[in-house]
Amino acid sequence: MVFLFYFLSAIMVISALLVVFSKSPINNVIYLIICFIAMAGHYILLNAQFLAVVHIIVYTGAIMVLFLFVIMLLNLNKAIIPQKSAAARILAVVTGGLFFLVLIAATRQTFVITPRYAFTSEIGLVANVGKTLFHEFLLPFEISSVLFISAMVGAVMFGKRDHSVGDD
Amino acid sequence: MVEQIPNINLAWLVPAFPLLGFLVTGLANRKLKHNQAGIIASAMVLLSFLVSVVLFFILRASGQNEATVTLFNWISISGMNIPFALLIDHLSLTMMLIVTGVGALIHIYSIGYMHDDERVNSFFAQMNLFTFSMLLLVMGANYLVLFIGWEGVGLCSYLLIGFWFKNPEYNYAARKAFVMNRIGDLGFILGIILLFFTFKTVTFSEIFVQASGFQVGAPVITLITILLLVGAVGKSAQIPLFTWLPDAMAGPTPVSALIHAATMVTAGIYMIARSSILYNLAPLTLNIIIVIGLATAIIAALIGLKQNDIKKVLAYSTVSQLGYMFLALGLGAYSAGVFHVTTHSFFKALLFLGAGSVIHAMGGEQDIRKMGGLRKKMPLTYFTFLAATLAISGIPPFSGFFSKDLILSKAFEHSIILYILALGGALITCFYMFRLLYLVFFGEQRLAGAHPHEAPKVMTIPLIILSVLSVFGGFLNIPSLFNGDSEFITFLQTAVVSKASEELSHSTEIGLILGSLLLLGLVIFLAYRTFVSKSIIPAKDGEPMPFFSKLIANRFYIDEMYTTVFEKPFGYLSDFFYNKVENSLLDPVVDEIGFTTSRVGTLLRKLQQGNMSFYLFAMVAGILLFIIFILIV
Amino acid sequence: MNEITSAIQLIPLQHYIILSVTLFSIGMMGVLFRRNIIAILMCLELMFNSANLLLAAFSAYHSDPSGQVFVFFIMIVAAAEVAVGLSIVVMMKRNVESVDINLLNRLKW
Amino acid sequence: MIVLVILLIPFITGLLLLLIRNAATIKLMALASAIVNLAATLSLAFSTQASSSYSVSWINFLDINFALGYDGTSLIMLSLTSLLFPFIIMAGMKREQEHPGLLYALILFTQSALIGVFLAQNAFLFYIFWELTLIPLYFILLLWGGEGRRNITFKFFIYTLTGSLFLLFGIIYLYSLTPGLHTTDFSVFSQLNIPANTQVWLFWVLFIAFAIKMPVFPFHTWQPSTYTMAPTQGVMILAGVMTKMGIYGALRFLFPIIPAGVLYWQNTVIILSLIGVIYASVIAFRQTNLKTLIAFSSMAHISLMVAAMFVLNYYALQGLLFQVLSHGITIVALFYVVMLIEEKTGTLELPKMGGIKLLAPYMAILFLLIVLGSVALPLTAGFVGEFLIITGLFQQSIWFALFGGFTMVLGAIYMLYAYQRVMLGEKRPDLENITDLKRIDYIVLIPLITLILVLGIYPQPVFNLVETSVNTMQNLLVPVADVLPSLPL
Repeated sequence: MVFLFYFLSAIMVISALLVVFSKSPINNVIYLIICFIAMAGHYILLNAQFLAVVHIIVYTGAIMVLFLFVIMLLNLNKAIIPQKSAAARILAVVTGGLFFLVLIAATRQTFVITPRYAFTSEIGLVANVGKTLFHEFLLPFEISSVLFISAMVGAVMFGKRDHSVGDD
Repeated sequence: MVEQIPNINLAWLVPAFPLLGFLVTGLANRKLKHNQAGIIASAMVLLSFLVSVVLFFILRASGQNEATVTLFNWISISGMNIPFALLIDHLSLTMMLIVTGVGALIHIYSIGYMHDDERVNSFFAQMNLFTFSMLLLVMGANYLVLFIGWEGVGLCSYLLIGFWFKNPEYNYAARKAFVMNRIGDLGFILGIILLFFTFKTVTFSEIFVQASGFQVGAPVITLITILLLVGAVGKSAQIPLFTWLPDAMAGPTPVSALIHAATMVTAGIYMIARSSILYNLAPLTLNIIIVIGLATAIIAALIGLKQNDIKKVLAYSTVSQLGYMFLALGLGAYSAGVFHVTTHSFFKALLFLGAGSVIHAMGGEQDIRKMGGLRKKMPLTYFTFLAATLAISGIPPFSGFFSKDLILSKAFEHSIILYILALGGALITCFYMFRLLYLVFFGEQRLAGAHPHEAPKVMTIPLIILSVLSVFGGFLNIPSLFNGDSEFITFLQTAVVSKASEELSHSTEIGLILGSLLLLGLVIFLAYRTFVSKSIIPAKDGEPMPFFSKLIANRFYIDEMYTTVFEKPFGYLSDFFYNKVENSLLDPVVDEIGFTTSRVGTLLRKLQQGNMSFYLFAMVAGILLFIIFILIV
Repeated sequence: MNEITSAIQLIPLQHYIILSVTLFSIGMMGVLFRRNIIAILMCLELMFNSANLLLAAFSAYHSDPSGQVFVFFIMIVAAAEVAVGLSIVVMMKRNVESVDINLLNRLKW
Repeated sequence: MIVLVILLIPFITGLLLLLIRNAATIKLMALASAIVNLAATLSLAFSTQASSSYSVSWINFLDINFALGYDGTSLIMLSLTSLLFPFIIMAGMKREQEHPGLLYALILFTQSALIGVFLAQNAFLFYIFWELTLIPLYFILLLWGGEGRRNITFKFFIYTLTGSLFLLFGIIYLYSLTPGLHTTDFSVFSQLNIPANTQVWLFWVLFIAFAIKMPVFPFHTWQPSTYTMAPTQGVMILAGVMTKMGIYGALRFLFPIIPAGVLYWQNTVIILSLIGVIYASVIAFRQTNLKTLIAFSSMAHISLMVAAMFVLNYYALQGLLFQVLSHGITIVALFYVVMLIEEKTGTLELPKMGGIKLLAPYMAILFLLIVLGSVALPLTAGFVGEFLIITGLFQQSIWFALFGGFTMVLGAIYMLYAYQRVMLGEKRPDLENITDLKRIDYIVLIPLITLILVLGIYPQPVFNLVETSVNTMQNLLVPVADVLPSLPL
């Protein structure tokens, strides 16, 4: 099982790197989906079943499909955008690496700490999460619906053709 | 404490009358017709004079020497109590009588002299204001009230010199007078403040009582007296602050008579005489006064030799006579100085008024080279002028003889060199005065088309009264030599503490007098030879002259020197400050701070290229730095 | 099930942290690396998920379901963000005929 | 309670004015409000009761009260403000002005804010009112100003604001030093025992705002241009009251709170001020613009007051507070005459003037009287003030007194020069149509001149008014005198 953790982690990291480095948007989406599926595996490992399911549905099912749709609708795959200059790319890699180092350094102190609480397997179950969600976080939950609506309206507004421009 | 003298409170009336006159003539300026303003003004001064006389008798009857009349508390804060008080003692009474007496005569004279001027009402208002200030000056019971009058007369002098304000030169002269006086006043006020800190009061009587606690030559007293002296030098037109007085002749002639001969310019002498107790404690200052006085007397007399403007001659003669008064003060003979003030006010006022008559008669002409032969046309003026000339030259028994002789004999007591120098000055005075007399009244009339005529009565009567005073004024103080008992000096002794000096023996004095008389006669004869027998008329402007004459004629270039050394650099300094310091240094520095901010903004704007990638980099770099900072700290 | 839960306890929490940091850094690098806005948006999703993973891990180790609820909320926000973000991409494609981020250089006034 | 009334009358009237259309009504209402305010202030000044105060809790979590009160110093400043505003308002009467409602509302708002500054009992309130004065004044200058107003007003605003920022920092710093639950009360501030080393730098943090407002050399560069372009009423407020606000602030903040800092910098500031005296006077001599000239003259006088303030002995303080009043009155009268001259000749350039006395003799006389007040002739208010100030300076050093006294000489030089160039000389053909004063001009000028003379002849009431606070203040520096030698001088 421990092996499973490392296996999934390796898949995630590799696919994430491929998301960054492969040029075609379609490939990017596919690698990202692989990454997210591995992420769902991690959730299951953590016994967060509800999350795992939601993750698959929302991310892999909805968001990534949305990406795919957009790419296909706009026919983006053909028009491959030139990459940034070599210097900029090297700089990006260096910055990313630095960021990694710094974050590791920042969290290093926590490595020695061991969790104080007993590990219970039940908390990730739908029942527990649902209870917490609808007791403690009821108001944020409702407000998030407002957020959703406004996001939706916003997306529709953006998506509408701008008549004032009227050139195409 | 001395008991209150009955009726002494009348004293406030003395300055009040001229003030009233000022207010009436000033406020009702437009309403007054013809001579009304002049009559009101003269009446007020005359009333003042009468009150002064009454006060004189009141004081005499009371048997006391002085009385203080406190009107109200002017400044009264902790540790500083300055009442608005008047002091009536023998010195102030003398000065009051001179100011109001001579003042009244000059006011009356002005009725005639200023008759045709369109702003005659303003003139009389200002004259009255002057009289008021001058009375405050001489009556003030403390230095600060004295200072009020001191500045007040300066103001009136400014106004009256620039009375004909259409002429820019007159305005310049007025301003020059005021500013030079102000320079002196600065020293004066600092002296007053130092007095205040030394004695914790500025009231005369209290200071003089305390002064006895100081040793002769105490530094603080020396400093005080020097500072006060600066004020006196400014006001009494002594070297180095004398150049304003000749220029001040721009004013109407009665003004020159009243302010710049009889009263205001003697304020410095009055003040030093008033502070005699302090000056007695400061021998150093006295020596300075001697030097200043003598130098002024001689230099001004020399300049007077070559002046061609009738009023300028008189002006330099005034400066020179003031120098004699200073000499007297410096010798510690304060009463002699005040005595000379008195006689001088008589004969110099007379001279100026006579000159006014002449100018009036000549239709405004002031150049003596263009006059001449007026003796026949204006006999009355001639005789009065002659009397005054004899008086100023020190011919016995005219008043000037007594006062000047007193000073000369004091000088002789002090040192023979002083005596010789002073006598030399007196001889020069005699020469230029007779030069003036001869050029104006003798010979042929040189200005064509002028019809000189005798002035109206309102002008001649003051002349006559003044000439009587000039002639007999000296008898106020007949020295023991002539079996007198020096009444005037004795009278003043209660208020002025002269330095004790041994009397000259009568034989020495007679010798001195005879010697000087001989020399005077010689000088008069010389002047007669030059200007009457040979009818030499002074050279026109611009004609070549010997070096020394030229130097004198140009007043030793002192005016030019002041212009070059002070006035122009002041202007340059002003320009420098404004153009270089203000507009090229200070202001730009401030502006530069603003511009730098905006420039840095422009520079930083370059970073805002709008490139999203760059923004992202910047953001990440920022986060990185932030985390690193947190880790390190 | 129990097997899994017992096994997971063998994995120290810090491994999750390291994993999450790695993913976050890769996402960050991707954002800087790419010019395609869609790719950048995907990298953002990656970063979101690294945070999610960490929250879930802490939640599990602390036995507190709140963490997982937060993940849920983050998903909501991410969905909203993607919806708006992609509509912006559509807008951009329509207006400038490209999804190159370097063309969006008007953000300086 | 009455302090609140004084504060609110101008403010509320100002609000009302915004609703009125008729120009004459607006001016009359503004004047009425100013006169009521004057009456109220005078009732304070001459009341025998204990001082009135007003306090209501305002920002609770910062423990800041809306506390108003006054002492002798405030009272002088209040009297000055209330005294000058009727005249400032009257300066616009019978004159065409654009948007009178807004203008007079702004003027009254300024008054209200100024009064607030003088009444504030804690530093926070003080700061708020301090900044509040700037806003209406900014608009007065910007909207009714003369040539180049946009840049000049901008500079003025930014300059003073920058200074205020330091003040704010200083206030917050002091606030953080207060014990227990922090507070900004002046009474608590003055009890702080700030270490001498801190006071040394804190001095400049606090002083710079006041130095700019007064202004002290070399922080004065905003002043001449601002005065020159400002509308008459604006410049009257600026020169008459605003500069005094700087003095008041310094008296409130520096001496009680950081006496050691003051003592440490005392001579520096005095010397700076005396440089300012000479510098401004010398510059004034060659100015061709009448307003600029008076701006520099005002700077010279203010600098002398600053020197007096930092000498901080009894006479200097008495002189200072007296001079605050006298300078305010004189400068307002001066600017009124300047306005008249500009109206009649259409210019402020001295070379284009001359001979006005022939056409307008009464104006010339009144102008001369004001000029004399300004050059400190005895029996005018200026003399009493400057005499006491110079006395105070003398107590410190004779050199200070000498250089301070130069105002009297230099002032006479440039003021009389200006007077001469405006009024005297021959008639100019292009100035033929000048008329003499109108009734409204007399109504404004005669009381001002009377005040100048009355205060010069009988200054005692003012001395009595400030006696107590002067006595308190003069002792402020005494206890710290021992601390000082430990500082590196």
